[in-house]
Amino acid sequence: MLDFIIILPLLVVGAGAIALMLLASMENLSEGSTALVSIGIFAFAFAVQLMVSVSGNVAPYETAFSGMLTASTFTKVAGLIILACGLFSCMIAQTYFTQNKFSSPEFYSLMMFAASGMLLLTMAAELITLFISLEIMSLAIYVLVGYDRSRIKRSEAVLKYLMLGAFAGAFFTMGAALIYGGAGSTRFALISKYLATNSFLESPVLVAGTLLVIVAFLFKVAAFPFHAWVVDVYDGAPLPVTGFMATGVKTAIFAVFANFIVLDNGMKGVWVDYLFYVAVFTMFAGNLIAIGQNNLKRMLAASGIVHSGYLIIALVAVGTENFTGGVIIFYLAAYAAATLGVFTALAYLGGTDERRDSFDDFKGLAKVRPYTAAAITIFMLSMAGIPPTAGFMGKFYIITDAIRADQMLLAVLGIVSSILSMWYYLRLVIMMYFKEPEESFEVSGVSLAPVGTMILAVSVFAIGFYPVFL
Amino acid sequence: MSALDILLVILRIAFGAFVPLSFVAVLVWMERRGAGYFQDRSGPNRCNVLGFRAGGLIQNIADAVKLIFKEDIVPGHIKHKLYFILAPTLVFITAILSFAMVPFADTLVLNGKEYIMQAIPADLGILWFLAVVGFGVYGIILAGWSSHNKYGVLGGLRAAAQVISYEIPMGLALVSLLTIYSTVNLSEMARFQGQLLFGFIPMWGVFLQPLGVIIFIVAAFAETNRTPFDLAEGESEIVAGFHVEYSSMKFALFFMGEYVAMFVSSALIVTLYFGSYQIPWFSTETLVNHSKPVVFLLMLAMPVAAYFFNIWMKKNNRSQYERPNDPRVFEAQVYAAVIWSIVIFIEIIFLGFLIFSSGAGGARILVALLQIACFLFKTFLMCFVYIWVRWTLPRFRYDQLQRLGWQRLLPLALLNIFITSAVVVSLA
Amino acid sequence: MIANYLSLSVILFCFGLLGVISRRNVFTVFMSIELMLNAANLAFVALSRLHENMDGHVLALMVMAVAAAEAALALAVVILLHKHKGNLDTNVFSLLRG
Amino acid sequence: MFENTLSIMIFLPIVAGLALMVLPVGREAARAAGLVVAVLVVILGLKVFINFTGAGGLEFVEKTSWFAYVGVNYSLGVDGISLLVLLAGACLFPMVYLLLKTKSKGFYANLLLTQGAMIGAIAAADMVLFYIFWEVMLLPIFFMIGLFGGPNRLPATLKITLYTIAGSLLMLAAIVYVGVSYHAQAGVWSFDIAELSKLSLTGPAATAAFIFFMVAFAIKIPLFPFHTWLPDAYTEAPTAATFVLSAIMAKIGVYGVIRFVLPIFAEDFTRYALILCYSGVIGMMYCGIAAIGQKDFKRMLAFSSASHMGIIAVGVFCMNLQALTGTLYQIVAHATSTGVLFLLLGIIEERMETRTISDLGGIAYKAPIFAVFFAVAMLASVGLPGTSGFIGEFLIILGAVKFNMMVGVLAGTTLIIGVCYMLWMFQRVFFEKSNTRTEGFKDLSAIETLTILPIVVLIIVMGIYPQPFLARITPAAAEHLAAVSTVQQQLADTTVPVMEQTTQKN
Amino acid sequence: MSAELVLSSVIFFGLAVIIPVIMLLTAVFGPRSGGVAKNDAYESGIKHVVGMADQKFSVKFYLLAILFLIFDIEAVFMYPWAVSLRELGMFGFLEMVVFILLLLTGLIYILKKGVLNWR
Repeated sequence: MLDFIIILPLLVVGAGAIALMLLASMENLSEGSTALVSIGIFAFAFAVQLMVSVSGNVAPYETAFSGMLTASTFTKVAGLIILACGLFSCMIAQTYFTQNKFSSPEFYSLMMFAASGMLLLTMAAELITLFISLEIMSLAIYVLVGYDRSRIKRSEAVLKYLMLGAFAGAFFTMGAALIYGGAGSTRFALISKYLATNSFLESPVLVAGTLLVIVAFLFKVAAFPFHAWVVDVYDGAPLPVTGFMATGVKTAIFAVFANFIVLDNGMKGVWVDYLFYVAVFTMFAGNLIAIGQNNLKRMLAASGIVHSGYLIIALVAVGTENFTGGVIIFYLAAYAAATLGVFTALAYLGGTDERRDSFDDFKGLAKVRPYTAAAITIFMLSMAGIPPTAGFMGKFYIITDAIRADQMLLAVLGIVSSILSMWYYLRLVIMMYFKEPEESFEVSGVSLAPVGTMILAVSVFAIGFYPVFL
Repeated sequence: MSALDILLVILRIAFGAFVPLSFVAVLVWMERRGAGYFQDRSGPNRCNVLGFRAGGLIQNIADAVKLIFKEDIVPGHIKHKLYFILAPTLVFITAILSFAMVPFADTLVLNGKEYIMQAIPADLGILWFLAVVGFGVYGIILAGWSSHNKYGVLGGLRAAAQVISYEIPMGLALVSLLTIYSTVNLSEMARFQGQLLFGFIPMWGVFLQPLGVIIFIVAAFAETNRTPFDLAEGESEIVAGFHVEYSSMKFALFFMGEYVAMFVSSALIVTLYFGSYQIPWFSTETLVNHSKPVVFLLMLAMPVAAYFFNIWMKKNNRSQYERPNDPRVFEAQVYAAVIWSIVIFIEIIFLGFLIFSSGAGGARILVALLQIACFLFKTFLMCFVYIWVRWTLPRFRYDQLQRLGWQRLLPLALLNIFITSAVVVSLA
Repeated sequence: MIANYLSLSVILFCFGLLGVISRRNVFTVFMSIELMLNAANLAFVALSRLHENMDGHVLALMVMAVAAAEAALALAVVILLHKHKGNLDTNVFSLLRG
Repeated sequence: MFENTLSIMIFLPIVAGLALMVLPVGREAARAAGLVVAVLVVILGLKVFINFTGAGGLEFVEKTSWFAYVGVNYSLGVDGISLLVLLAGACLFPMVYLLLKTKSKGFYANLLLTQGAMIGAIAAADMVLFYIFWEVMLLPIFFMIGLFGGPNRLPATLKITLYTIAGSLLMLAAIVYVGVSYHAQAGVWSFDIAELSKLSLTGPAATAAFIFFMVAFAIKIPLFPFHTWLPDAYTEAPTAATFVLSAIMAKIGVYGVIRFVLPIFAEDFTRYALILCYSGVIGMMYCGIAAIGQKDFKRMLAFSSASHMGIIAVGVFCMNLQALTGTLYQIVAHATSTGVLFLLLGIIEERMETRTISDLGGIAYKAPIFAVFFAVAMLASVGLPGTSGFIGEFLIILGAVKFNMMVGVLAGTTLIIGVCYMLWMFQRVFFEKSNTRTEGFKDLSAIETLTILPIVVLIIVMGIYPQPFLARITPAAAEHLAAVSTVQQQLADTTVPVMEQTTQKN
Repeated sequence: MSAELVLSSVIFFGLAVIIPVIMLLTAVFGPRSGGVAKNDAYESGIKHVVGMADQKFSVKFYLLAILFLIFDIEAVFMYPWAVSLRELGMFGFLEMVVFILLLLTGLIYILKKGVLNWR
């Protein structure tokens, strides 16, 4: 029964998704109330997740469901982040659909399905579970990306995402097969046990398998050689989905990535050297792409690549003994808050059919809507890592970890990339503050997103000041 | 491998491959006779060889000859000739192959070695059937598509949609069956059905799965594209469906493929639900141990049966109107002579068996033959059901067809699984 | 014996990989991905036999399910795109350029 | 009340600034609020100054655990080194509110934020906390220049922002490195400055960290060759921002060097001190010479300020008691004198809407008080005896000579350049014939006079009677240098043979 | 794999393939007579073909294909479960109840959405 308590939030979200889906089919649920219901479900699941007591900082071997799932503070907080992301994404969606008319209750249902996949993913301690949750999440997200069928841009985005996602899925499957072949089990605990007695490098099957699995993960988080899709897909996806993808998916994948990479010291030792380069190239590639962008969503996507780079630094630096993942989770929380913040703001500023989407469209926002501009500035600063925001603390922890793991160079390169990223974050601030307004940024309809924006703006500081996760 | 092994392999394969083929003739004949019977028509009554019509069987030969000597047209507008030719071949091959795992007698033990009486002695069982039948859809779609004809495409699509729609209830009906049998191996299923329920009812699938058998049979009808589910060819709407552009032997392959499929699915229904080759209340061991009384009884029963058959034939095999020197009466007399000589021949063999039989080998072969006969008889009856239904029920409309599949059979099948598994778990 | 299975699996996987990379038609790409998944399935089942436990079988089943779901989605997307473009060459889809 | 003085000094302006941003307040009300807060901070600052015992070590300590994971504390404190800097940061701000009146609400809000962050940076006793305030300090400046600056403000804003953020992010790496090194040595996490100061780091990584620190501070000071942002930023920034930048922000850079680099990287510091000295001297010369040619008044003052920052930097790099004491002293002296100069310039700009030197003239006749104040500040800036600037610069040059004759001589000489252009400028602006523009220039009002007067008095008092100030800073400076001198000693022992070898080779 | 199995498989497959191929040989030996009408698509005697064969057809077929794919795979999940139900016992039963309920939910959704309403 204890096992079920661990997945209680998952059950809440999943049941909510199914219930919503059924209600949607009955056609007696209005658009607005669906959003509220889904927000409520996410909030409830969040509360449940908060109350679920998980014992301390747990090594990834403490397992539930006879080794299928793992539960630790790390997974718990990752779950919290995901649920919060879902909540705010629903807020975004609610506002977004006052200006874009293609929604239906299933949208929220799919959102919850994706969230349940993500929750499961954070806890996955076994290749089968991992694969299934990965696909639950991905499939729901694919549909969400292409939800607006009337616009070809969306369809192309979903095609691209689906193609590459399935490709990554194939990599993962093959990797899982090879790991299974090498270690004789799909359970992390048993694989780890196997590796404790057998040398990792002596088993070519295992090496190849872990390589493929890692490649799949890198695909999903848009790390260096596999980063090209992310800009297009984020651009093509509807705003709430982009927000959810950028934050929730990243959180989930990094959670499981961390759980996976700490399986064994020898294995980590082999891959860390390569992850080093991946991290560096990811950061710089992301920066180069971001600097060239004129479209805000594309810029955010590219900056997402950069943040993946930082998170990989954190991965490089995690210790297999006494793994807590605090640094990763903190950075993810900070990143999620800031990114979702920008997206909530965009939800009501974007206008019909996401009309305003480039830097130039936000000229003089500060004069017309000072609070929103201030909030966006806060988010930008957080992403850039300027104190006293959460983004800074996240970066600080990552650098601390990296240096502690004798990766001084990586830390410095991370900082250099941070300096580069300043360029495009400040560009928006400059547009908003230092240019004259050309339009009045009128927003129609009652919407939740401004509230969400403000909450997130506050939470950017709150996360920074009260690092309860660590 | 000993010579016996090779011999048995060849025999089994011959059975597996040619019984379905020869059943095509039987079925076509039966279809015609059935149509005549059910709809009060004459049936095939003209074709004859030297006045012998063999109850209409000669019509089949005429058909075959006609098809073989017809012009084989590949219309000019067809772009992919390979696919066009491949399609009927595929339909036929899958139909034949799907019979490979169906057992037609209990495991034959000769010289201490077990011979599984299937064409291919593997234990894939029902999975093989599902896989191969699923593959058959490709043939139909390919035919429709490569015909490059609106009717063809539509027919192919309909056929595909129908087949895949009914594959689900079929599969789910099987699931509940599998919970009972705990195996996918058809031989084991057949053996299971040799038991007795409460000591007096044969433990056939039909008694254990009354709901499942209905679902399965309905689905099997749809799978074989038989009326009332023959929308793929629905000649009133889409002329002939997927095979509208086919002629000659290519058409014949579709035709034969359909009948082979019908035979195989009948065989499968029998295997799954009607006790397979099991002769009710007589298990294989019982028969083997008491082979001599059994043979004796058979020897008694055969002339009796031949006698009554002859009376029936004499009554029916004559012209409908008064005719001097009715050639049909002469025909019937010849048939009676043939039947009696066959009976005598078999009686002699049985006598020989009674006198010279020493080991269990002969008894086992005899039992196997009996079981094969039983199996074929059951299958024959099942095929008759097919024909019965065909000439009784009108064709469904397409929406009715889909509604039946998805809204009735599928939930029913799920319910069936639920009930069955609940019972199985509570009994275990 | 297991080496043969594995080699076949890896070869199939590589074929799939090549297909994804080199082919233009969307369907071919998705079929190549399916091929990759099936290569993995082969490896799973073979290795399951090797290790004498069922994990591999289970994963293979799951992979099938997921492949089906993905194929379903892919079909939907392809129809959608075909509606928009009337063509299935990946080069045609160029509204978004990274 | 006492235990929280520093916190109040930090957060009173910050909270007030944020409140101003959010609340719908008028311009004048905002200015008044800003003034009240600034005065309150001055009072608190004076209290700190008076109650400071000078017993060595931190006083007014506040400490609360913050990020336990890496041992970051919210800890504040003042010691001899930071005291005067703090005083400058606390006391100079009311002038801005009193003298510059034409700004909007947001401007005052930003100014308040800047002040809070600056005091925070000075008072921080924890390295990470210092860094946070150090970064936060920049943001209001960014907005001040970007929103209220001159016509070419955008490039200037970007330049200063990217420069400083680049520097400070590198410093972050260095800070973390120091913290990690401490962890490695002590086994526990701490970013406490007092604790970290006990470290003495060597090796290539340490050198890298040292360089990062130095780059960050050199950009802030600004030290040659990291000064290129300065002329634009100073010129384009609104006067108040220029004032903040030159009077206080730059000093925090120097303060940072003394505070962090000196003790922790004693070895590297000693090794590169000479180079850094020359960098300071070259900066002095370069900026001094550049100042001569400027037509823009503000630009000229900017270069002048940068030039004098050079000598302050030299004072740090000389690593002896005189120089260090002089530096600390000069921090205040320069802050006051430059602050006054920029503010007076701001008044000229506000009233005559020009900054071109050739457009001005004869102000002294029209506005004698203004001219006198300007003169005093200017003289203090160039280091005339009797003003605060003299004491500081004298001590620094004394120390520099002791450290390296060449540096001393160059530094001394460069000061003379300063005298040249300053006096020349003064002559052109204040004496020559007045023109239509300067015709209507009114002298300072009573309030304005009263505002500047204390500072001018302070300049003179510090010039004549430096004892109370020196008494408070000297012990701290001495204590601070102790670490360096031992290292210096060791280094001297080891380097001599090396030098011998090289000479032999030659 | 026993030799017997291999042998029977090979022969049976061979037969299954050869029989239809032999039958197709009649195409080679059969009569041949060309003709314009024979080369046209058969349209029940309508002269000019109404619409093309490769025109788009109802999306319902695709939907059906997708639904089949999903439901069939779900059915595939049940086979191993069904075979080993006796060993799994109560736990296995409950798991499958959940599974079937989910499947039913999906089915209800599909039906309610009118995916299978053929008109």
